[in-house]
Amino acid sequence: MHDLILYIQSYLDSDRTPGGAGNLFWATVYILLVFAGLSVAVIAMNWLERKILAHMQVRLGPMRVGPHGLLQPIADAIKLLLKEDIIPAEADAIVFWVAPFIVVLAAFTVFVVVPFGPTHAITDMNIGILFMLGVSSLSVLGIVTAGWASNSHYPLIGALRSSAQMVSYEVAMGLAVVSVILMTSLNEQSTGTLSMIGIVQAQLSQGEWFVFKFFPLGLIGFFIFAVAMVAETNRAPFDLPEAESELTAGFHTEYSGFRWSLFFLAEYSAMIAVSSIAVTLWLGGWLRPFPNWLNGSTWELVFALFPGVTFLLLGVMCFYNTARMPKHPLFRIQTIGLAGFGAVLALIGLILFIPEVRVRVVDIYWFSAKVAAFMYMYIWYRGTFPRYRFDQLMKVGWKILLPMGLVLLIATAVLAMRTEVWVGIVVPLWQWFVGILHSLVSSL
Amino acid sequence: MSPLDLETPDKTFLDANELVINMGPQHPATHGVLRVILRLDGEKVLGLECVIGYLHRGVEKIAENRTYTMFNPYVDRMDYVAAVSNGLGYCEAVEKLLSVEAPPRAQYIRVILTELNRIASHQLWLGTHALDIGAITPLFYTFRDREEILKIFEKYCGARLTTHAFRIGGLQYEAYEGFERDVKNFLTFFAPKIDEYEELLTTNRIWLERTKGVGVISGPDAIALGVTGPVLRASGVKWDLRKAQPYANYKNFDFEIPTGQSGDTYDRYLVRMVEMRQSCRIIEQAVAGIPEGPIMAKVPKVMKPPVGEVYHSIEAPKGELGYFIVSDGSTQPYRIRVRPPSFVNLQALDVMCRGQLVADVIAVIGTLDIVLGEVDR
Amino acid sequence: MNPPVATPFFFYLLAATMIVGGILVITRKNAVHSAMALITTLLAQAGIYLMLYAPFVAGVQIILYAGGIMVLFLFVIMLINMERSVKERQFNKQWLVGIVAAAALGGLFIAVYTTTTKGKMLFPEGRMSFGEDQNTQAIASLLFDRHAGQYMFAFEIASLLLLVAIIGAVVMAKKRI
Amino acid sequence: MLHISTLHYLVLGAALFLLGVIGVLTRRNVVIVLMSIELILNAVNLNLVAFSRYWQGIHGPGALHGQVFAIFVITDAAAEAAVGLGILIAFFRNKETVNVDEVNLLKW
Repeated sequence: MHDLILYIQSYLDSDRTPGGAGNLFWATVYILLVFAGLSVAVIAMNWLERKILAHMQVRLGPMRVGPHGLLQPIADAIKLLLKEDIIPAEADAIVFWVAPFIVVLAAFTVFVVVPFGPTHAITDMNIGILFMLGVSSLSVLGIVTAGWASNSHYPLIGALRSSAQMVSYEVAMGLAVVSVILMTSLNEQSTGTLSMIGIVQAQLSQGEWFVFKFFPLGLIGFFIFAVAMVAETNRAPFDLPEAESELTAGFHTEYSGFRWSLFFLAEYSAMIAVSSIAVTLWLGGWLRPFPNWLNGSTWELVFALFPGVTFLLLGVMCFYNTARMPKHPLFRIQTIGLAGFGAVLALIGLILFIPEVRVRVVDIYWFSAKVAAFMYMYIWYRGTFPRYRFDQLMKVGWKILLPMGLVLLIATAVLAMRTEVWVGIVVPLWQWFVGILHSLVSSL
Repeated sequence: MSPLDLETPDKTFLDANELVINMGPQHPATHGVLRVILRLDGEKVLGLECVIGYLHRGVEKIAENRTYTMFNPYVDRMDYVAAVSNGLGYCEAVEKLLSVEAPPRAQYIRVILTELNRIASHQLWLGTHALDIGAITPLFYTFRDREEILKIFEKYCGARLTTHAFRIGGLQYEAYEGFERDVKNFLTFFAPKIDEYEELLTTNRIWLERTKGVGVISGPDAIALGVTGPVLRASGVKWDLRKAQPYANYKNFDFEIPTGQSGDTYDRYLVRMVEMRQSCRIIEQAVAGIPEGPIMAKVPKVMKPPVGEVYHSIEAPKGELGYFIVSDGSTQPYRIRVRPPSFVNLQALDVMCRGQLVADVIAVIGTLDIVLGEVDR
Repeated sequence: MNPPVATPFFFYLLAATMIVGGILVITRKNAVHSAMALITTLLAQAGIYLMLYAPFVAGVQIILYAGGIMVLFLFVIMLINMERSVKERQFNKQWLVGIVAAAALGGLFIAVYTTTTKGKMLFPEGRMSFGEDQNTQAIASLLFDRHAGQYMFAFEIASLLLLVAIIGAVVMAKKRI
Repeated sequence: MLHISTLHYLVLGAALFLLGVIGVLTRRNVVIVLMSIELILNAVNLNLVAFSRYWQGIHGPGALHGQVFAIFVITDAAAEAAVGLGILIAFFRNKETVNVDEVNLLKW
């Protein structure tokens, strides 16, 4: 027993990822953990999307299944699993059967290299970011084959639209990513890296997140990626493949039950995957905010307390809403359930205050918090924007994002090659410009 | 316009045949049971044909077997989102035939209710139109605010949708206690809400790209096709029956007729938004000036209009709503013919959609603001 | 330095996937099925590249072959109507000759690979394992480095080739330019 | 056999190459012929990478010429696929068939 604890301890304190250490057992454990975490995240995301969207639209969203509809995603999952799995008579059965699995596999496999912390990744590949982009682009195959195998007009159009969209936005996405890879090469050996962990460590050693690097170049790159990733995951306002008012449900019109839920699962985990790329590349991955401004051991402690505080606050929110529940006997079970849920959350919060736990989860916490911010943005976009038309979507991709990406890439390359240009010319010019702007504003 | 030739499709890109797609009658974006046969080259619309009649109930034929009073509730079922306007048109047409006029107090209450109904109809249009273009949030905002209007209707006559609010010769019900206060409250409540809608859409880049230059119809074309209402006005033709041929007591009120220039979907959107504000203005003036007095003119219990025919049209939210009534002197009309605005406006769909993309067809159907109950009658 | 992970097992697994996929590619009636089989083969081959400590090539294989070229294939298959060709004869008249020729080629391969010169195998195994840590950087310096980059010119020519291919493909496929 | 030598990879490459050759020589469907060509190119790539590994054993870890060549071959394959499929579409447009046997006109 003691040996077992020591064994676990040795891996918790290891400074390498299980894949890097070549340990199959721990790699498997990590894979299962990531898979479980991802499934929970998708379920939570399902509930959150409905609730947040509902509150944006002056309605309540799910309220019936469980307190505040907390069990709604589970009820939906059960419903979908129990539904009849229909394969249309004219469909190509094998391809129809395989297509959802391709999409799910592509969406889940990318998490092999996502760095939740310096050691909290399944493995650290030398080609991390290339692998992520490549594997996530494989989901196009699943979508195309799903649309084709359905043997019906609307899914086929939806699939062609979807794949055209994903292929074209991948280009802009790639350019933005390459500009970051150039930024990683600003060290003594001037060797960049494609490794996801390496990219975050480059931000750590350079002392700034790449979104602020060569301001505003990093920000532009981030912007390009942030637009392209929404298009890449087929979400509003680029949700043409699923444009309900035009194509009913796009490429998965003919799918039902379990197979349909696989597409759903893949869509959400793809959203999380591209958000993790954005977080890793521009927002410093697992690094906490304000490392330069709020430094020192006191601030370290304050920021390390964040995970616990977050969960405690969630628990308090649950308790507050327990108090607000109707006092009718019919609501008793729900009230108790909500209180219990709050107690669990608060307990998790308390556990996260223990120093041994704290130091090991704080990386994961910051990473997840940044990804969660992106998830909120996705929902927000959906509540705000109308949908682009297909030709406009292509125009945005090819005529705006792509040229922007090319210019950005060249500018970043020049600055990365000749750092003295940046320090000697651009920074003073920028300061001069800001000074003039400042004096203009103050004179008004 | 020649009918679509579906037998010999042309060769198009990659020598693929033209795609003939059946949109509807069960389609989320056709606002009911409209069926549109689209002839596509890829995503480009080469032509389309509307197939209507899925909601045909023979309203005009029914009229021939009902007395004038009995037919009144039927007109509410045509444009069911603007039932009050339908009733106003019918009542005024019969009044014209009978040569009676509703008393002033009735006229004022009629105008208030009709204009409230115009706002409600435009709200429904805005919500569904935005939903078709992919913005889901405005739908809920407009429905929240439309609810306030429906509450006033419910308080006034007990019904929310098919109100049957007016009677031939005036009104059946006196305005309830606090009617004026409710309407005033609504006006103060609603003014900032229009800004809220506009904030979401008017300057939204994607909204502009989706609506500007989409479904353009020129003024002469619109006139040639008989298009009326906001669709006509957005093409730059300043034609509103409330001003052009004032009915009820619209000449007493001060309001403006908004017009657009380009006749595209965006202009139609703007025109309708301004119309909502102008309706608020009319209601404000009307509420301030409701006179005291009777609400019903002297109308015989058994109506036997003199032999003759009459055409009366009003400016319904969707355009010119006309009733052509032929009387043979009996208690039942010999023939009633309704000129529904949606039906005539729907003709313009083909002209507006040619050369556009499939997604624009959705936007154009939305911007025409058709109600299939009225198209099919 | 990564210890090799179950190398023979994974090699045979991936090799079997590749061979089965390859056989399916050339035997399926439906081109989409062939394409799916080819994708499987390509992905398995990316795995083989990883076993050969060539992660960058593996990444390029996934992103370009499986994610790019095969999507192009699927697109074209969907654009052109294949229903007729599925019902037709799948192999041409000289299939026997083709197989004989291929068998002859195979014989040549066997002859070469079994050749031993002075008792040694043709390709003696180096039996060294190198880390993949610097693989991408090493390829980059071969391609771009000012001093060691001997393939810089070839790289530029390749980009020109791609440009020509883009223009060519557009000219071919588009009816009206 | 516990150790996987260069020869293993070469044999695998040869098998793939043969499959590709059989596909090119026997199939009628142009799309599948093009896919068989991809198989051939992949077999070549496999050999190149395997040789690169072998070469590294002799000349040290920096000798990645085989892998660089593999990348060039992949680039070439992309160009070939684009042009090949373009020709295929042009051919299909004129003859309404995808059979190689029927590519029997010099001009249309």
